[in-house]
Amino acid sequence: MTTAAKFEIEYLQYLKPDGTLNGPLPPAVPNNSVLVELFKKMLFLRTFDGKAIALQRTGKLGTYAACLGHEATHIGIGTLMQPDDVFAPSYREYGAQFERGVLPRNVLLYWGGDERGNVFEAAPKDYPWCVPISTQMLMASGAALSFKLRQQNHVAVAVCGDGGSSKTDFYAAVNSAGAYKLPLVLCVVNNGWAISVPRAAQTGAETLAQKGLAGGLHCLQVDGNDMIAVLEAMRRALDLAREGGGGSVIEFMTYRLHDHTTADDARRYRGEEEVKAAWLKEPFIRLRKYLTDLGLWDEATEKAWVEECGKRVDDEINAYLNTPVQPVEAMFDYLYAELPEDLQGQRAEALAREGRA
Amino acid sequence: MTTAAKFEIEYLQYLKPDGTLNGPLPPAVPNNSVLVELFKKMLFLRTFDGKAIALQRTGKLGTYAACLGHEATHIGIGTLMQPDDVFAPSYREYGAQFERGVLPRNVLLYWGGDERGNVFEAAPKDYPWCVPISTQMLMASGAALSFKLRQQNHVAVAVCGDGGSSKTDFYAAVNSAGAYKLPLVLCVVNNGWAISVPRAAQTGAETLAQKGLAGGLHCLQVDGNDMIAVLEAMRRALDLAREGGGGSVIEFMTYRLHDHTTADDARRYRGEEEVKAAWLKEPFIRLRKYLTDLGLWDEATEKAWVEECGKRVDDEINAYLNTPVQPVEAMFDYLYAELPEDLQGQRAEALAREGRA
Amino acid sequence: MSAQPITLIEAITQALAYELRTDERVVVLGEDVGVNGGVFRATAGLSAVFGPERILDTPLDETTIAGLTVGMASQGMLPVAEAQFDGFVYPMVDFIISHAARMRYRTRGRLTCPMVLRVPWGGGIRAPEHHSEANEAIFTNVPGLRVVMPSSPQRAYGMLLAAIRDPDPVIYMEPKRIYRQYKELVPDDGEALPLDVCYVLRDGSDITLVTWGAQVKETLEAADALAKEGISAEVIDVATLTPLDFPTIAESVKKTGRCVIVHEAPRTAGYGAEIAARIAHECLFDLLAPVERVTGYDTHIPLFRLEMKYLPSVDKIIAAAKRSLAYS
Amino acid sequence: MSAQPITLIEAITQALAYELRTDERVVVLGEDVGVNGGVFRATAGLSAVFGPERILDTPLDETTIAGLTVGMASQGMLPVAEAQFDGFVYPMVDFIISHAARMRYRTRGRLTCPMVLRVPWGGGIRAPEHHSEANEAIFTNVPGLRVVMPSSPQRAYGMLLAAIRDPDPVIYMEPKRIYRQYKELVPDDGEALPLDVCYVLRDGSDITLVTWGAQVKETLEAADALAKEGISAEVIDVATLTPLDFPTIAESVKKTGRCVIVHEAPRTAGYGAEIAARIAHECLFDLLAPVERVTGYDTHIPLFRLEMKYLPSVDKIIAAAKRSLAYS
Ligand SMILES: Cc1ncc(C[n+]2csc(CCOP(=O)(O)OP(=O)(O)O)c2C)c(N)n1
Ligand SMILES: Cc1ncc(C[n+]2csc(CCOP(=O)(O)OP(=O)(O)O)c2C)c(N)n1
Ligand SMILES: [Mg+2]
Ligand SMILES: [Mg+2]
Repeated sequence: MTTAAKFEIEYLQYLKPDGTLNGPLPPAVPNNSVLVELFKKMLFLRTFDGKAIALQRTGKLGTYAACLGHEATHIGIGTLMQPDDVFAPSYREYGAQFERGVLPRNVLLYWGGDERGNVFEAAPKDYPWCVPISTQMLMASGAALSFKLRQQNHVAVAVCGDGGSSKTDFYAAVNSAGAYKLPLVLCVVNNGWAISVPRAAQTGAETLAQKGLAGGLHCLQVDGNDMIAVLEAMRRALDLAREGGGGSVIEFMTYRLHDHTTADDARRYRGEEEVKAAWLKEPFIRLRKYLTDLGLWDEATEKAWVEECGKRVDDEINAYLNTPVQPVEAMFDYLYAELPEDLQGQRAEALAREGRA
Repeated sequence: MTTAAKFEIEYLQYLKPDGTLNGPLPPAVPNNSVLVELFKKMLFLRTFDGKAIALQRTGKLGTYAACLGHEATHIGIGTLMQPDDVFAPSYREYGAQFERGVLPRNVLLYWGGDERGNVFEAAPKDYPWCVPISTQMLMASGAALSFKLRQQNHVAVAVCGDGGSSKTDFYAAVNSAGAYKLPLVLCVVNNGWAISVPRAAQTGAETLAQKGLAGGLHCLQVDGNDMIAVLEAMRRALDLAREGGGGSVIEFMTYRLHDHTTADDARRYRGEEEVKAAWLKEPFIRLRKYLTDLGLWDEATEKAWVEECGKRVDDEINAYLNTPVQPVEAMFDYLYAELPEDLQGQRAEALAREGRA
Repeated sequence: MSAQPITLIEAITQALAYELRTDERVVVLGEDVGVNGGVFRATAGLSAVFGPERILDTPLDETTIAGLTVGMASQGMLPVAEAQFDGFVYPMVDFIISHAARMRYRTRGRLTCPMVLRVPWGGGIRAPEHHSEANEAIFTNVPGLRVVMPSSPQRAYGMLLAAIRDPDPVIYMEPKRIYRQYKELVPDDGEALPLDVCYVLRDGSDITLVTWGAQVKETLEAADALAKEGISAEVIDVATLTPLDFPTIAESVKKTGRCVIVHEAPRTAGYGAEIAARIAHECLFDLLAPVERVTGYDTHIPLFRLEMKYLPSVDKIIAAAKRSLAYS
Repeated sequence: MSAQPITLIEAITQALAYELRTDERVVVLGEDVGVNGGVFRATAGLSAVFGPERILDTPLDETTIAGLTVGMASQGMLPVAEAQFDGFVYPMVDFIISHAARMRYRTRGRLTCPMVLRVPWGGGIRAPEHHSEANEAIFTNVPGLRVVMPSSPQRAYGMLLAAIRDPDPVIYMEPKRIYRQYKELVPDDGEALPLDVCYVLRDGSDITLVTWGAQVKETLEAADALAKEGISAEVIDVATLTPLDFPTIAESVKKTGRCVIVHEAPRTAGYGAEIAARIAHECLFDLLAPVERVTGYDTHIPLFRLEMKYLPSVDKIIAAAKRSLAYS
């Protein structure tokens, strides 16, 4: 047999579900204290997530997409990025966005039905939340292309789900990143489900990472509940991209512990057993155990920190709740740089209807 | 290093450019006499192609897409299919279509600006020529899905080019064929060029065959100028599909010896050297040599047969030229099963303009 | 026979079940339509009855859904595809326009495309971005399609049966805001309704109000309010946008001499323009007042804090009617 | 300064070169736009001058072109993308509608999308299937876009400059049938034309003929023919479909009292409907005759043996004008 091509896809895991290491720490983790900081961020994120869900349940927020279980993956994706890099989220990766300086109140405004949620002051070039699945992957490829053409040393990082990896836009991102050798990191967060459709129904591929082969990208599969593996995967891909080595597809294996969104009821389509099993592998247990064993963490510290997180989140919730609704003309005032003549009558009519002519 | 997955892509070649075999004949070629028949078909196809180009040059045909150089691939793709299988061409694979019973006059009518070119009497379920690149790949996946759902033992075979393998619809076909394990054979005819864009600019992937990995399909790369390899590749993929083994992507390596279409001038974007080199590897030389060495073919036979081909093609050209233009109401009469009330006035108006009210 | 009155979305489920039962060529496909029963529950229970080979969950890609649907339809199946929300039909547009609408035309009738695309349509449900679009104009300029929109449980049932049975592609848009608004008795008798009529929902003599989809509700309410002021408004539910039953509208406008067209999509080049244009051609000399359009503004529908200010409302319709009636 | 008169397509090349020279943020991308200079030669010679980093050949995928374009524009570049033919814009529709048209709106001005999509448009060149579509209606109901169509070399140049400089997305449709129809002096002075005016190409007092794109030619010819019969027709080239400069049209129709709208797309829900609807609203009492529309039929444009029978023609325009003039 003559061979035209050969491939091998690596799987990364450092911190096992039982909280012990597989081997030495990778370059992405110079010391254990960075892990303490990241664990604190994970706790903040989980606090935020829980309070957002509660807010929705009391009618003070629209539909909300929880990130329960994804904390290591989300935070790990965002934390090694440089400020001038560009991040393109789907609708769930608040953990990565917080690393980029997006505020919790932004998240709440967005899901609360207010476009101002997308005004990211600290990340002015990052993409807004993206509802049309995986279109952000291809926009990020366009961003990466502009970095390359302008000879800027930045990287574009984009995230979609396992379901999102079926979307043609995802493949277009893979194809174009390969064709132009772009500084692009395509993160596929495989949480097992796309609403009610399980990973196995999305594709016949053994791994989602291997989809990168279709465009000649670097492919990697990692344990997405292992913060260390997530960091190392991102380090490799970011370095490769920044050094002109082209794009990557990283598949992060995790699990969606919550319903798809607050509008969903996962009991309709998946068994309790699966969810129970997933809870044993989620990212907090292992990292807490690891840090506790090292003497870097304890229950009292956690209790105090979680309390602090609660306060910080409450401040953000209040900031959200106290943001007045936009005036009606906001509909017109961000449509074009300057409102065309042809629309001025409609704007005036809208104002007049409010007695503000 | 832990490995998540491993792949290897096979390359098939049996008949070398010098007309000698690499090894024993594969199962697809039970004996050499089938090759004689196929060589005769290749000659017919090349005769047709040349005359169609000439017809265009004299203004008797619209834009025409030549198949010069693709004969082994095109005929090999079509010849092992069963009548109840379904074929989905792009716009160039007349060789495969002739195997399916499509007439040369159909080709001429289509490029001559007459929809009746798409009326394939002998292949009533085959797809028409498809201009929007690679959409046929996904339609064929839908056809394969209907075979699977109806438990019919048929296979859908679709063809696109190297350029077409960049199209999102191609990836959607790969993805869906894998997800549903469909009886689908996706043939990528890599002729080096997509109009002026070379293969290397389309993708960073080493092979186009490996795109099938993105969906967990079988992948194969073959020498598309080697009729024997083409047949064996198709045999394997058709058998697999028919036995429930799922879909394949086959990359056929060949070369576009002509301009993209008669509307193109390839000298603008590619060098003569490359074309000259390609002429040394084209499919006729090697098969003629092979059959001649075996005593199954000679110059006189070829001369007589080519003459016969010329006559047969001329008959088809005459049939085309003698087909009267459709009446104006043809615009309306195939739009819906029954013309809606709302359009009857327009049809009447069109007739009235011709004095046929 | 459904003994109980049912909602519009239940009528859709009932119609799907009826056709699945009576014609084995029918299959349903889309994201989450299987075990989950669809995000709006339109396919609730169907997977359990008809199995995963009739009710297919698809990979998450609208191009794929459209392409598979056209591929299946052209091979003799009767696929009913679901776009999960209006905002996700755009990747389907190529297959709908380039293939579904042209298959019969291109092959001179050799292959056809008897498919239905179901699209939950429109705003007003406090949904996230891209879940509230009134984008029927994407399809109304495309020959070879039928674009329909039912606005009652009975019409939803009868028109969906008709859409599935129609030998050509039908875009079946569902006003999601009124999915559960009220119930009606909808006998499960398999009786299809025509796909080429506008419905006069209320007779009137002073002014014609023309609308479709979710706005039928506001328009009827406006007519009620006008009636209290002694103004008799005729209300027409267009129901089938293309091909259009214009004679029904013309007849009414010729009678009343006044017309207000109400729709949710942005005004400019919305489908209301076509109706107004036909009136300007067919009924010009019957008009007593300019043809009014009450529509969404020429902006994107805002996120939900502002969306009700974007949508046509009873107030806006009444005001337009009065503007019209002010001409004598 | 181009000393020689140039064609419409040469004016496009000239405008692209001007902007590439003067603004380094401008890049051109599309299939075959590089060394090959585009299948219509719109980008001929640009790659040699500006290099493959400014003139990018893309992989063969329109979704990719649209997505990369939006991605680049949102990061501060000024991409000018080419759809090779009108029939291939459909896979771009999702990015244009869901992202390009909404980027500014969605982010309250934080990110914007200053891109241009060039679309060779329309029929009549004896091309294969899908190469002859008049599909502007796909975009005209979409808020946040500008949809423009030049119909002379000078307007092609000035409007393309304006489109590239415009801070919002512009769909720039090119009537390919008249790419090389005639030449005009087009000074290469970098002077942009406005993107919000309709052009009165010919003054007249008896009837208003409104059109755009390739049909400007037939419409002017029809006006000539009518003039020979003593009928004075005003001809308006709409040029910017959205946002529309309706006052220019209204002024004319108020003067003449009669209007024929001419366009190539199918009639139903074509953009002519919007213009007729506005006339029915703004100019009703000035109208002496029903508003006529001379358009493509509500069918797909046939393959080229029949396509001229599909398209509006001088004859059809004259006939419509006479129908209008028959009302007194
Ligand atoms: C184009 C498009 N189609 C459908 C949807 C509706 N939808 C929202 S989320 C979702 C599932 C996404 O699953 P996955 O990509 O695995 O991401 P996850 O939600 O699991 O993070 C679907 C179908 C959408 N938002 N966009
Ligand atoms: C969607 C779409 N975009 C662009 C085109 C114009 N076009 C026709 S053929 C072609 C190149 C195709 O190249 P390839 O797929 O390699 O096939 P080949 O012509 O070499 O057989 C292009 C860009 C098209 N037909 N459809
Ligand atoms: Mg998921
Ligand atoms: Mg090719």
